[in-house]
Amino acid sequence: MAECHPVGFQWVMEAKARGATLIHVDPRFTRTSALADVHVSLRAGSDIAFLGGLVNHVLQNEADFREYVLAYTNAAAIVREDFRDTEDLDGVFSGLDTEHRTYDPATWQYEGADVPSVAGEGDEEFEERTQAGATIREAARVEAHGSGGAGVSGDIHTDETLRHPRCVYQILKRHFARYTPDMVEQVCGVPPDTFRQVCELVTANSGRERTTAFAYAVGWTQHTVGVQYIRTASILQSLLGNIGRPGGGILALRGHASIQGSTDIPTLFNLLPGYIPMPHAHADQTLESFIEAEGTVKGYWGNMRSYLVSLLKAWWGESATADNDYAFDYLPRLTGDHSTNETVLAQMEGTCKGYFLMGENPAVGSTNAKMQRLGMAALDWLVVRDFALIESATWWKDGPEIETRELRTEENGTEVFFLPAASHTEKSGSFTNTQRLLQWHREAVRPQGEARSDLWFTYHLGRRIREKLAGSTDDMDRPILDLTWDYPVHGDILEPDAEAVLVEINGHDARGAPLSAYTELKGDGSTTCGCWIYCGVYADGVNQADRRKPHTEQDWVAKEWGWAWPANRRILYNRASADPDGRPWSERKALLWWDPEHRRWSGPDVPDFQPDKPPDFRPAEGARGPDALRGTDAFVMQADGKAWLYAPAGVVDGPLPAHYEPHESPFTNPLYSQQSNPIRQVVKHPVNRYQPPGSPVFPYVTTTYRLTEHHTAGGMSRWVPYLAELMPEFFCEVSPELAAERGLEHLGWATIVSARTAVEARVLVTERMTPLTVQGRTLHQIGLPYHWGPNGYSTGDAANELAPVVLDPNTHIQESKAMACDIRPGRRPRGPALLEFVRDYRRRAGITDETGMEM
Amino acid sequence: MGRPRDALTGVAAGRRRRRGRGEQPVVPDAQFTSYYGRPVVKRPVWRTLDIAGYLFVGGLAGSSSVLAAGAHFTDRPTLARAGKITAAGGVVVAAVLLVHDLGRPERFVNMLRVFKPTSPMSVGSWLLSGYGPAAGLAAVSAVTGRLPRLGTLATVGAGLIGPTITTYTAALISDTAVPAWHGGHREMPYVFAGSGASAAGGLGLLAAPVWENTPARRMALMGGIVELAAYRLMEHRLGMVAEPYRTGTAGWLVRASEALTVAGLAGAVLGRRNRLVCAVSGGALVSASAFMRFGIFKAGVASAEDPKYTVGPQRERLNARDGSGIGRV
Amino acid sequence: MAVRRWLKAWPVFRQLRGEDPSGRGEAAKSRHTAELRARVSTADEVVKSICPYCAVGCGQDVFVKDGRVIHIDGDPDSPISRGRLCPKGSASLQLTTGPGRWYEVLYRRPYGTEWERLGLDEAMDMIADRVIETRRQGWQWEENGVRVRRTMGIASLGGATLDNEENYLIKKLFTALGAIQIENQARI
Amino acid sequence: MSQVSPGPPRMGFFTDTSVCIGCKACEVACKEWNAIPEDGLNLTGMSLDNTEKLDANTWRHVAFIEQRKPLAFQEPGVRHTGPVPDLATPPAEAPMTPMTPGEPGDLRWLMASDVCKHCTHAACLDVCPTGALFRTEFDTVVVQADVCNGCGYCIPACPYGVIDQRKEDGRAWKCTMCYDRIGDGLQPACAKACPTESIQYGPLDELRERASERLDTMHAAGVTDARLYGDDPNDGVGGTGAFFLLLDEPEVYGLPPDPVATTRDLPAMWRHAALAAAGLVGAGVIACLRSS
Repeated sequence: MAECHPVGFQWVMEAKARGATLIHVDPRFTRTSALADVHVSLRAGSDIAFLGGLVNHVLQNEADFREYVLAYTNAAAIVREDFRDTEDLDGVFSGLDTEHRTYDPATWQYEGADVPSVAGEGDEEFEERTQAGATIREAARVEAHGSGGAGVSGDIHTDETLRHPRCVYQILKRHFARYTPDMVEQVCGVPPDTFRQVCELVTANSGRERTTAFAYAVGWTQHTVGVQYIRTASILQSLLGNIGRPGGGILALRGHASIQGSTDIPTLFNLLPGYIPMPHAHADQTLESFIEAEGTVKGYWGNMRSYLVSLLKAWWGESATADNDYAFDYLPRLTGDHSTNETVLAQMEGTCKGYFLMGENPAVGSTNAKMQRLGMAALDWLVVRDFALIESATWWKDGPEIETRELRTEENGTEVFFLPAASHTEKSGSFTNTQRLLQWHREAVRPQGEARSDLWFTYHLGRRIREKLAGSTDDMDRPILDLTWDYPVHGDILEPDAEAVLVEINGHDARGAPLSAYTELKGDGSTTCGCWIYCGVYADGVNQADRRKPHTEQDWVAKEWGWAWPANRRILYNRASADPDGRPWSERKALLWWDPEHRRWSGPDVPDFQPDKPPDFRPAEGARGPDALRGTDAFVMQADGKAWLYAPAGVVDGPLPAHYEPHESPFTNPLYSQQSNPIRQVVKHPVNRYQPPGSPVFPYVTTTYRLTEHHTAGGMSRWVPYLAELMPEFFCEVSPELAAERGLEHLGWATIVSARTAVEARVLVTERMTPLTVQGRTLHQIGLPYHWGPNGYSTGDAANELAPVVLDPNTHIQESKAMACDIRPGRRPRGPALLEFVRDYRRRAGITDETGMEM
Repeated sequence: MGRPRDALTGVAAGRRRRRGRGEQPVVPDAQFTSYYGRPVVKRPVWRTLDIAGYLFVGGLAGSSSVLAAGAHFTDRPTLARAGKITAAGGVVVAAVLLVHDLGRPERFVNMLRVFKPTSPMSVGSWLLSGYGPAAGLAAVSAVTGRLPRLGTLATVGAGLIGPTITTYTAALISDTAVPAWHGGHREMPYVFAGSGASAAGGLGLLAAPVWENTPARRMALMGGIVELAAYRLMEHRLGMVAEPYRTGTAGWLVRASEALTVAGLAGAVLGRRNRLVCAVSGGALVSASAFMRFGIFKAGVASAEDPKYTVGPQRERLNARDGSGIGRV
Repeated sequence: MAVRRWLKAWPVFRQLRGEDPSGRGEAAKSRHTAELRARVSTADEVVKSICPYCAVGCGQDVFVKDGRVIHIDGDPDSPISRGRLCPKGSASLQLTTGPGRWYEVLYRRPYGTEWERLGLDEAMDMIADRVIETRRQGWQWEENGVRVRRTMGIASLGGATLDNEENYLIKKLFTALGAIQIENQARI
Repeated sequence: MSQVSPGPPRMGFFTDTSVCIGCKACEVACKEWNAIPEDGLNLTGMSLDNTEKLDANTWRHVAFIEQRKPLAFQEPGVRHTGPVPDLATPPAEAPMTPMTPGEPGDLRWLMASDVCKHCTHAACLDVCPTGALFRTEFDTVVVQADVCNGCGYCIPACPYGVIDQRKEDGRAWKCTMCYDRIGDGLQPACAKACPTESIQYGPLDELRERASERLDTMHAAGVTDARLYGDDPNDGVGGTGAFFLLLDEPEVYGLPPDPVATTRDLPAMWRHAALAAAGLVGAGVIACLRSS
């Protein structure tokens, strides 16, 4: 955090100044470790075992916050009799479909619950024909729960004593029993006394009076089991009562100014704004049947119709009527995974012919960078919008494949447009930061030359397309011609008015007045809203994201700075900061409480709860939506109002996390005979060959990471001299022991090799890298900052050349944080010799097109 | 601004084994410690030819003015004229060297913007601006024979300011953090005065006929002996910081200088009746002076480049002062 | 008069007058120094902004003079950052106004070996044509007999430092075009 | 002088290295504000320090020191067993990032942002012949770029090796404590940016008080190797306007352990120079005496 979010780290220092203990778990001793009380070095890719060990410690010692657990989690829920855990099936859960590499989650459900078909309402014939069940799961459905859990309904059986053998608590206890300190040492390389110390610190700092927070970043997500990493932390934090309370939580430290915003208002294939899923192809699908399948009965997702109809009204205005299902049919449909790496395959196959890159540099920033470039090389046309001539714009001229002669410039037919982009000072708009806070930045100056904002580009591109298609009677052009696309423009460059777009996102009522909360949205077409969770950002006709009341003039929650979705609440699920009766668990940690006099929830934060629903509220029979939740159902976006220690639905690779080895690991899994996530997403392709597990040819583990001085793939730092000079070139970090073993010299060159290719880096030998003892043998890890590429002021090979396309089945995020590799002294071969060099490695490791494809 | 920070890393929790509170052992370092061997002080950015050259030329000129004045009043016209011309030529060369070494030569007049007794360079600039015209006038008068009274006055002036030109440069280089210079600040003026005198004498021997060169020989003798003695004293006082004077280019230059001085003096004394021997001896002395200045310059630069010469004496001083210092050197 | 003014400005004269005898303080101050102001103090405008790098969301004050950004400083009012910036945030002036920026449209024709210049207007027109053509070529009404109403011919991958409003228009436009392969850094 | 109203208090920096996270925001913020040239790409192998030193183009420099020493009771989580190679080897020739030898398994990573010390007795200022360097009303030491003629005297005069000549420009440059900013009531750019308040700016008296409290707290907590550097008005430079809390000996950070303003010895130098000059006059007289 000190490395990548230094300004956020000031709050960690504030906490330390107040006596907080800081534990840093990272393979490397970083600038964060330097300031931590305890640094735990562990093997990259072993966090589920580590966190699972913590969960086991809590359960074995009954160190959970029992009142919280009983009131706010699903610990008491009883799971179906036919559920089989990894304990029973040696590492897999019941429902595994080995043919299609998927799970049927039906057996994971609660006893008594209805089991929703994954594909929505019956359409069996279609499903049979297309295996839609599998493809829908492929469609990253889990992310549709970015603002809440999956659907569960029915009469759920519970046992408040937590003694029922099939209650969640007991299942959890059995499931995690094998995650002992010894096992943690075997898997993670963490000595038992260090691990026990972490256990004691975490449990001692959790409970009624104290809270523990977890902060993570892509070190947890970029794995074939990334979602389950975070699930494990969720289980731990829920058991310890650390969710919904000040100083608690699991905080995603996101690395881009609006990466949260780009999932809220998603440029993601599987989502519509506000985490509404993109419709999947079904026969005779209607708006009604879609909502039936995707919405939930209880909780705020019960109002999905209002959200979706308001969105369709925002997009197609007058053309969206009750008669035409509010133009629901205008939405294109998914038939499986269409995520970015699938798109690359589609490019190489020739299906996808045109590609827009807007502020993204996959030629060095995406996994298996060669595959990304070969995808681009197969395009008809490519549009690159960025500040500078990034690698994704110039691969046809000077990319690595030109050097290896895999591509020849004069034989490559891709048409490339490079359009310079405007910077944040040259346009107005909002960023959504890592804590869901929308903050407006105002245009300070006009962009120079032909630089333009992406708002300008998208608006004017749409305008031109609409003009060119005007008069078309082809039904395929209706959605584009009926689109509401009349934003006011200003200035000599005709920049669209970003605030007008924000107004549309916020939505308005039938009279055109801005809405102030998503609770005002209607499903009858009388309201519009471009993103329901952002509804209220323009409440009272005021740009709430542009509020800038100094923090010195308001309380610590600072509600009048910017605007957080939903409803400007700063801590989600903050009902859980009070006990079931509505009293804060502790005065020190008071955030929200029930005020019986005014019959309202009160406190410094905006309640994440119906503000007048008393703690003793019991829903009426047959109630739906939020009204169906009890006064103690703190987790209002969940269908049952509970924090899920066990996920009966919604996570495609299991209701509980289990430690699986990384796809490419030098070790076998000591916990189960199932080596890796059985339903991890693999891609069989000649440029994406995998390494076999435990291969002595690739005995080391490498992990990629960021440095304080650079930003992601370097597009915003390698061209900035003041930053480039601070970290002038690509390097790798290795321990003195590894350096001795492999003959690496400090400041010399090293070549790091995977089954895909080899990269060269300068060597930094440092004791901050430590060898670990894993399964009785010494493991060396290699640190690779991934900021570089051949262009720009500061240059170097791209670490992403090494990474394979192998993905988490929930999110389709690649595993680039734990890769097996080899390292040797000296520079890598140049030109075609590089290809031969890597081929030789593949031969030695016995790699074929089937390697790594097993379940 | 804010409050005092109390974020004490590792205190709230952390390693419990090994040692208890307040018992952190200080690991004694067997070796000298520095930041990756980087110099602590900056080496002078002055160009060797410019500034070591200036130290030499200024010393020669200033001392020559003294000798010239003496010769002037004791009726040794050739010696006097040679001294005056050397002084005037020297001061012109010196000024050119000084201006040439400036980062912004066009701003050389800024040297007279302030008068700062705390800055030997400022004092030197003012001295030079008095000495330059005097030396010039004296020389012009001597060569042309015109304005004899003014010439005499200028000769006296130059003769009186000249010595300061010779010795202020010792203060100039000593008044720095360069260990090999600053550490020798007491002896350096005598080294410079001696070296200047020896050079001026040498030049006199070179220029004057045998019947006029007695003052030059005496000047050279006195200068050379003082120079050698003061230098030895300085070396002794510097202790380990004298190392740069003995090693590398500086060591070679200083040894050559000493040898040339001894040889020059011997020649000047033993061959005093032979014009050629006198001239060669004079040349040796002039070169010796130049070698000495270049050697001192180089030694200073070398001492600044190695942090041990900065840290070592300071650490010793600290240890001696409070006795409790942790031995690092 | 001129001589007197010169004399009064001459630090030696000021030294002699006793204001600063050693010449190390007031007397040595140049007129330029005496008139020195922080350039932010003379800015025409302070524009409130947010750092474009990571998702902490530090507040920035953008100082503008004569239509140019002259400095970017941390916004002390922000409850998130309290005026502080990391090295990247601190470099945002150079990011936005430095030598790394490119301001011209470039075009590489198929099989071309070099970049060519192209006007922005022409480029936009050509891109619009490509979109229309590729969309028509790759149009699918159905797949496996089920309505999909889409094109698989066009994809987009966006960074995550784009504004919400930009993302909104991108999603809206491409969805209306029937393109579904719209992705961003969040998946990476 | 007496009729002049008292000026602002002496302003300074207190750099508490125990909370420095080595982010280098100070370096960049300084360069942005003062428009200092970028100075080249050089991977040094000195831990994560690729800036190396303070010079004309670097007015804040973050030092990184890896040591086999404990940081109070921190658990560093590393498991090395072998000896550490000779630390006197220059980084370019060293087999690893040079580090202080100690017990295997101990590790601490010190980071410290160095800056011009703005000495009470500033040698650079004393020796400057043009008055380009001057003492401001805040008792800071500033070079005036419009006056400096690049004589270079200040450079070897500084006991900390701070001020330096910019090659392409000829003049001497160093930290001004953002004289233009503080004159307008703003914080210096580095202190403003510093995320963890490792760099604190304020009236020197307050800072010294704060620092001494901080030191007491640290000592009480058992961090016995914490010490202040530059806070003593009786040291060789009369105390510094920018002072530090360090966790090891100053030389570990590249700082001189007992710096002295060279001009403290200037009176002696003048005396000796005058004596030597007088001697030279005497020598001239003796040399020219006619033997009777």
